[in-house]
This record gives sequence, structure tokens and C-alpha cells, in this order.
Amino acid sequence: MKSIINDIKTRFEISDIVKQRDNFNFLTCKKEQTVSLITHLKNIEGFSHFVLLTAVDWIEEGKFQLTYILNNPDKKIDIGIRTFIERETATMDSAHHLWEHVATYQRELKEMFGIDFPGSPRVDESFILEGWDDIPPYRRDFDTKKYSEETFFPREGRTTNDPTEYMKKKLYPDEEK
Amino acid sequence: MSDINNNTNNKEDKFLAEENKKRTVIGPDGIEFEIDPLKDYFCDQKPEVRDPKNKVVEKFINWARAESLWVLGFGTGCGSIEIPPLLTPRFDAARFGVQMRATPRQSSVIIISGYLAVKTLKRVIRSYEQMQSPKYVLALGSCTINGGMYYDSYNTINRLDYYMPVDVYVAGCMPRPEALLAGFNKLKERIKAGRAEGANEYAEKFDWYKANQKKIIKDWNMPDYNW
Amino acid sequence: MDNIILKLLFTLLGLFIVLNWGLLMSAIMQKIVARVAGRHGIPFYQPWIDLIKLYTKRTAITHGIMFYLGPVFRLGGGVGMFLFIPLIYGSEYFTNFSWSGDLILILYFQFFGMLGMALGAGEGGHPNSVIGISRGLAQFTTVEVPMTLAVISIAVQYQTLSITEIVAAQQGGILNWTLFTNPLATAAAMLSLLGAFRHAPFNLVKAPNEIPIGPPTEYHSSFLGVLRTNNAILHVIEAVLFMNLFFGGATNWFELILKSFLIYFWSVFVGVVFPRFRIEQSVAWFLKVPLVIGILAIIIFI
Amino acid sequence: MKKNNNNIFNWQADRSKYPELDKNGKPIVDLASHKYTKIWQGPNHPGVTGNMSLELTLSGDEIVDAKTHVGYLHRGFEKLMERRIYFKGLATSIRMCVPEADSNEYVYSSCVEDLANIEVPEMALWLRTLALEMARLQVLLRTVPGQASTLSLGLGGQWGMYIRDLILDRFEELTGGRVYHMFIIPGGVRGLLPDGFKKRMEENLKEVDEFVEKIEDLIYSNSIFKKRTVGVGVIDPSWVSKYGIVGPNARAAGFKRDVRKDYPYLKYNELDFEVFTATDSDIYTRNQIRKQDLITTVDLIRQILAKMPDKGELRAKTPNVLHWEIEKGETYQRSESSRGEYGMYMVSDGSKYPRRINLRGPSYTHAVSLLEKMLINANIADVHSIMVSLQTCPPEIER
Repeated sequence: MKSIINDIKTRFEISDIVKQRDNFNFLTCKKEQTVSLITHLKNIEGFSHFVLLTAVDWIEEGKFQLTYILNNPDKKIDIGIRTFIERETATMDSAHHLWEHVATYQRELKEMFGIDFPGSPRVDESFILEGWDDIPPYRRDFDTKKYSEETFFPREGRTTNDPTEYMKKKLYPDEEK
Repeated sequence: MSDINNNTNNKEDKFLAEENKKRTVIGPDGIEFEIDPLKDYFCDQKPEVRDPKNKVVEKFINWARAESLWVLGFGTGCGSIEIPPLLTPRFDAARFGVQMRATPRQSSVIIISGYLAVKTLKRVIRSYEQMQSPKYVLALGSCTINGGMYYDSYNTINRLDYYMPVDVYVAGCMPRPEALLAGFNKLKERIKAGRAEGANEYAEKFDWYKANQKKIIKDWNMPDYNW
Repeated sequence: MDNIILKLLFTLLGLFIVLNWGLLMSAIMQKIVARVAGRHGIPFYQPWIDLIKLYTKRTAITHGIMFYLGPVFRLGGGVGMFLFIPLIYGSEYFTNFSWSGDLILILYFQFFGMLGMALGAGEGGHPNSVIGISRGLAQFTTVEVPMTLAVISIAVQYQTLSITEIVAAQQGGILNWTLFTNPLATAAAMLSLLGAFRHAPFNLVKAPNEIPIGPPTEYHSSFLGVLRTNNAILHVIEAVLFMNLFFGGATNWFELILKSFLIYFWSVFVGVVFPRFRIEQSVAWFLKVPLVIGILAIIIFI
Repeated sequence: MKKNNNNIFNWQADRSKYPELDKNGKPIVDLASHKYTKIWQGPNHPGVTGNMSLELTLSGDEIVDAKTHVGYLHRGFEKLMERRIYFKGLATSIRMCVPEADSNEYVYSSCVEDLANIEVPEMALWLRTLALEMARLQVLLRTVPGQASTLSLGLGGQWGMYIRDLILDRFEELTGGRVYHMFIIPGGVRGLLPDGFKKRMEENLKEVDEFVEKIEDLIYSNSIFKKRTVGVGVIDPSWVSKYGIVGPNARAAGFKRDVRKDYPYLKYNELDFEVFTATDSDIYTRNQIRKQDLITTVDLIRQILAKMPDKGELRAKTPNVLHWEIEKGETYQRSESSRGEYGMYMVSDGSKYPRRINLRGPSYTHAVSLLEKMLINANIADVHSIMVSLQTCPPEIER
């Protein structure tokens, strides 16, 4: 694992290496180099199993984090590649040519986060939602509760308590925090 | 899909996709004709209220209807995991005249087994409308009553009775097969008492139901067929 | 004049008995299948309730004129077969309208219902029905081939095309049955019977997991009621046909019920432990073993 | 496709010219020509596993183009989890994949434990292993004979379902729930084994043993079953990495992939079991591999019950779950579900709520890109068998 990290350190601009477990490292890569880093890992280092691609919305910093997790089934090691893209112009290079199922992940991200992957097959087709006309729902600024209340006729009489607040009020009325 | 709701001025057309609007096409033999997809592809006939004619005969017929419940095999949510046990040796619903049918045309009961995503709701409504009256709806799980666990989800409905008339609710997450059997028994009681007139209710309040459905289903496209 | 009206009345009585026996038989078969699986199964009166319910549905929609006529043709095929088949040998009234060439007529009527269904299902417009009906016609054609060979074989054997005469020739002891005098023809016919009753492995016409549920996909309410009525009649009638041709006929109603039950049970018995063929496998199967047996059965008697 | 036109009974039409292919190898399908039929299977179709639909373009009985459509079960879990505190999220997260809820519980709990650096006590690890294996057993009792049910041999399925109910009884005894158990919680498990559990479990396992012998006769030596499944729905070994195939489907193609062996979690490194592989990679082989899994699982449950300590600590000490804040970090945890690698990716941002949760179910690739590829040139009669042999489960695709 260490030798692989050291090797790719010399070839690509990577930073923030976090050792999650013995056989699992996270690292951050620049947006431009990510696809070539994945290609390198797949072809040279034997990371032949693509586990997942997903996005995290860091709305405070105005960035999307894309996480690619790759797995080497022979050496039994995993690597997680983080890359940050601008939230405004959310586009990323497509990696659909490396594995067939990457296109599905990218289709989902386009729909749920609004991250565009130009060139990815069927990326503009709707995957999960149908006739959705609001902002992409997985973005942090989309309020699902408000949307649900406005759209789906909530049944009167249903109350929801935040357990923390509720227990505090009920059990420890005197306690400060 | 963003192009669906461009035409917001005309309220009627708000939810119409491009391919659902009236248009003229030229046939293979060169003759021009107008098609209205909503009329040609969809059933534009409103359901009618059909009241029972003879009270005594109706009572007997209702007994037959109650003892022969044909269930549409449409697993809409997680509740459908308890349908196979219901039909197998342990619970064996066939004893009570409950049988599964594969096509909505022949079924008289639709089980809404749990949460309904908007995309499924559209199919469920279509299936429900294809069923022949009298038809009954059995709603399973808390999600159909008030949203249950998914009360704050942007994609699942909260109350089923706004979109179709529900005869029996079976509460729980998830309801056990015994609860389902009890639900079937309750449904039978209702049918025998002549109170399960969901199809007539749907016909009476058709406009209200349709308005509710259209409020959340924004894409009324149906799949393209060439038959 | 009196005689013909009386005969007609008895024929209708026979039809009524056959219909009810068919419904009861289908319920018993379903119960047997359920018991093998470890279930109780439906109550024995379920088919009647289903029929009542179907005939009293409040609404029915139609897809066109052939959609109406499909079930009617199908029922016509079933009742037509019934009219020309002698039920009870030696009974004056329950021989129906059997005449000297009825065997050929019945073979024709077997196909008649299928064609009616094809027209109706085509008008219904659902692709599953169209796929189902094309499978059904393809399979039925090949089912008919060994069946026809077997019929020709026993026609040559008994030198007649009248079912009554064939039954008459088998009277006087169990060893006179075609089963023992012409075992090859019986084997060919019993194999083709599996296809005619369309239980597994030949249940690919309705194949619920593949093309739910084939030709009757769009049929509902009283249309389906007519189809189910016809099915009940047809199952008994086909069993009675085989009983008459190969198992010595019946001299009383009890014998008819017992023999038709056992003949129908044969197809259920095979069906419960076999999965389904694909259409090309089914066609190939019928063109192999049953066909060869059927040809052998003819060669022996020529 | 094999062409054996010499033998009239194995004759197959020469379909190499239909449909015509364009430059990219995609079929040119002109529906207006009436040469092709487009049919939709699902969501209301008994031959589709769960609530999803297939858009099939047929040329005769053969499929020339297939698309899967999902989203009928989308509940927006990954969004909802952002609004649930860590402990509350457990109840929501287990509903992501219905047939095997315990895998959800495990991956969620282990993600939380990994982020919060919690050490789970020994006894809890054993009980977790037991729950996971029982969950696998009940799924396999459904799917192994279920393969024959797709071909209308429902008898094995009916018997299997009965025994599955017995296993669910044991689950009820252990956890109180039939389908959703919420037994594995962040930090440990909820309870000990009830009295007499081992004895009753052993009785049930004996029934499973008998059942396996029965279906051996009923299904695996059935000539028509072989005819319908051998050589049908073949996964090429080169597709395994290309399409991200995991679990029994990869094992049937000759790849020894099992998370329990490769990345031992819980107590699997103390248990003695083998990972079976095969090379034929058709429906029959995949089903055989699953049957082998079933036997392994029965053996594993026996081993667990024998090796397990009687008493011990059930839960690690966790902070007050209502104020549980987990420091910033991210992790990915996997487990072997009955369908293959089942993983969860969790990001925390230091608050009470998880920042993001993403579930990687095996069906995500099996039912979308792989199924679309496998259905091309398949016969319409085999669609359901192929889907069941991949063991696709729609709720984990769209979540």
C-alpha cells in the first residue's frame, strides 16, 4: 500500500492522505488529474474493481467533493480518491470508458446533484426521478421536509419531535445543555 | 425533463409534455390527420357511478365478491416482501379465496404495499383505473397512512386517500402476514355489508382525485408503444 | 319430434353436469397441487364463486367486435365438441349427437376454439396476448400431429370414424381397451394430451412469469367468465374423448367421472414436478418422441 | 450463439442480419417498420424481481435492445439520513434493502463505529455474525428454489418459503422483528440469545438439510430445468471487472470473491469455511453456487452457536446517543450480503447529523448495466430467470 502511494505521489499532485485502515487510504487529487490517476491505478496498479462514485455537498465552501473508491481484488487493498469541483459550474470529466457501470453513477449524480459529465452515455436521461422540476434533491440547499409538506398533503395530527429537544424538555427541564 | 413545464400560462397545458400536445402528422400514405395523444392514447372517459340495482340480489353478489378476492400482483413497496409468505404453506391465503392475478383487468383488489414513490403512483393509478369495478384498495403499512418513516421525503406520498379511495388500512411497519389476513377479513366484512364502494367514490369525486394526482405527477407521459 | 326435444333436454342436462364436474375437478386439482406444496389450497366451491363474481362485475370494456367474439368462438368450440361426443355408452340420451364421422369433427372443433381466441386476443391489442397466442398456435399444431396419428391408427384398427363404434369395440373386459390392444397409439395420444391440457412443462401459453398471462390478458368480467366456463367444459370433454378412444368409454356417470378425473390427473401429476419448456423446445419435443410413437402406431396396423 | 443447422431439432434461425447494427454496434431499431415490437415488463409484472421495469425491443422472440428503468422505489434515503441523528438513522437506514435488512444494520453500525472509534465487545461480534448468517440463510431459502419457480416449478419455492418462515421465527425470538430487526446497533447488539434458542435453531437447521436434499432431487436433477438453465444467461469472465460484478455472480464466473474471506470482518476469520467457485457462469451454475452458499451458511451457523460464549458485554460505551457528535471524517465499510459486496460510504462533518451516506448495493451494477448487456440476444422467455439468477433487488439501486 505504502509503495503504491509513494509511487503515485511522484506522478500526480495528491495531498491529504488519510490512512483509514491498514488496507484503505483516502487521498485528494486535483480535478484535472483525477481521471488519469484512476486510469493509472486501474491499468498499472491493478485496481480493477470500481466500487463507487459519489458526491458530497460542502455548501459552506461552495464545493462538491467527488469520491471514487477503487479496489484491488488481488492485493485486497482499497483506495478512495477525493476530488473537489466548484459548486457553481459543476462539471467533471467522465470516466465511463474505464468501467461500464461508471456511466450509471454519473447518470445518478447528474440527476441528484446536478453535476454534469459531458460525454457520458445517457447522462441526460432521467434515472430515478420523473418529471422533477425543482433543484436537484441531494443538494444541501434543497429542503426535503418543506417540499414534502407543500406537496404531499401531510396528515394533520402528526407531530415530529427532535428527540434531543423533547427529552430535554420532558426529562431534564432544568439542565442547560 | 425541465422542458415539461415551460408553458405555465395555460393552466391546462402546464403538465403536458411536448409529445402529449395536439399535433398534425402525415401518415405513410400522405394523408394529413390530427392526433391528440391524450385522447388517442389515454382513456378519456370519466368513470361512471354504478349503483346496485336490486338490494337482495346485490347482497348475494357481494357475498360472492367478498369470497373471491383477486389481488393484483403489484408490489409497490417493501410490504411486498410479506406477500410470498402469505401465499405459501405457513399462512396460505388461498384458503380465504385470496388469489393473485397478473393483470389489472382481472383483479378486484390492489394492495398498496407500503410507501409510494411518485413514479410508482402514476403506474398504480393507471393500474387502478384499468381494474373493473367494483374494486377495492388495501393499503399496507404506516407509509400509506401518514407517510410513516418517510413523512419528510420529497418523493413519497404521505396520504394515499388523496389519490384513490382506500377501503382498509393495515397499519404497521411492516405488517405481519397475519395482519394482512386480518385486513382481508375486514375487507370482506365491508364488502358483505355493502360499504366497499370505492369505485363509485372514485367516480363521484373524480375531478378532486385527478387534481390531487396531477398536483404531484408532473410528467403524464406514458411509455411509447407501437401496437 | 318428441324424441329430439327430449334428447336436446338431456344434452343440456349433460352439459350442466359436465360444467359442474369440470369446475369441481379444477378445484380438486388445485387442492392436490396445494397439498403437495404443503398448503390447504382453495375451498372446493371456489370456482363457482369466482364465476358468479366474474359474471356480476359492474363494468366491462371492450376493444372491438372481435374482442366480443373471441370468448364466444371459444365457447362455441367447447360446446361444439361436447355436442358430438358420446358421454355414456349404451345410454339412449347421453350419447348427444354422435354420428358416424364425429371423430374428425371433434378434431376440427379442438382447433376452432383456439382460432377464436387468437382473433379475440389479437383485437385486445396487448403484446403479451399476441406472443401468447402465437406460442399457443405453434404448440397446438404440433400437439395435434401425434394426436392425429394416434386417431388415424385406431381408426385403421377399428375400421371406423365413429366414437360410439370405437367404444363399442372396447366393451367386454379391460383387456379390450385400446390401451391394451393398441398401446403405441395410446402412448402417443397421452403424451399429446399433456400439451392439450397445457400444464407444465407445456404451460407456456399463459406463462405467468414471462408473458402474464398470455391470450386472456385483456379479458375480464363476463368475458373471462365465459372463458372459464368453457375451460371447465373443455377439460372434461377432452378427458372424455380420451376415455372413449383409449380407456373403454363409460357406461355410467360414475365411471365417466372416475376416468375423466384420472386422465386429467395424469397431466397435473406430470405438471407439478416439471418446469416449463421454451416454445421451440416444446415444439421440438412433440416432433420427436410422440411423433415417432404415432408413426409406429400406424405402421403396425397397416 | 451456436448454429447447428444440421440437426433439425436444434435448428436456429440465422439472425445475424437482424437487427442491422450501426457503426457503434448499436442496433438500428425502426419501430415504424413493424419488424420490431417494444414491450415493457414491469413494474406491474410477476416476472420482474421487485418494482422495476424493463423496456425490451423484440425481434421475434429475441431481444435486440434492453433498458432498465428504476426509480419506482426511490425514497430519498441519502437525503433523509442527513436529517436524522446517528442513532435515529439506524431505523431508517435498514429499510434501504428489504430482503436482507441485517446487512444494512451492520454496514451502518460499523461505519458509525469506525468514524467514532468504538471498539465492539466480543459477545456482540458473535451475535452480529449470527444475525448476518441467519439473514443470509433466509434470503437463500427464498432465492435458491426461487430459480425453479421462475420456470413455473413452484414446489421447491413453496417448501423453501415454509422453512424460511421458521428461520424468521427464530429472528422474532432473537430480535422481536420478522423482517426489520434493528438488532445490530451502533456500539453493539440489542440482546442475548433467548433460552433454548440453540436447540430450536438446530431443529430448524436439520429441516434445512433435508430441504437441500429434496431440492437436489426435485430441481438439480430435473432434465427440463437443466435444459432451460444450462448455457443460458452466460456472464463472460471478462465482464466481471468491466461491469463490477461481485458475490455469487462473480464466483460462478471463476473469481474467488467473498468479502468474508478477503476482508474478514466480525468473527469470520475464526470460522472455518470455504469459498466455492465455478467456471460455467450460466444460470444453473450461479444457482449451484447459491445452493453451496446455503450449505456453507448452515454450517457457519452451527459453528457460531458452538463457539459462541454464553455471556458477555453486549454494548460498548457510547456517548449519549441524543447528543452524539462524531468528528469529521469519512469511511467505507463493506460486508458480504447474499448478493455480494454490500458497502456503505459515510461522511461526517462534526455535527450530530451525518453529512452524507451512500450505499453501494450489488444490484446497482447487476440490474442496470449488466442486465442491459445480458438481455441482448436473450429469449424473452428467459428474462425472468436471468433476473432472478442475478438476484437483483431494486430498492438498493435507487434507495
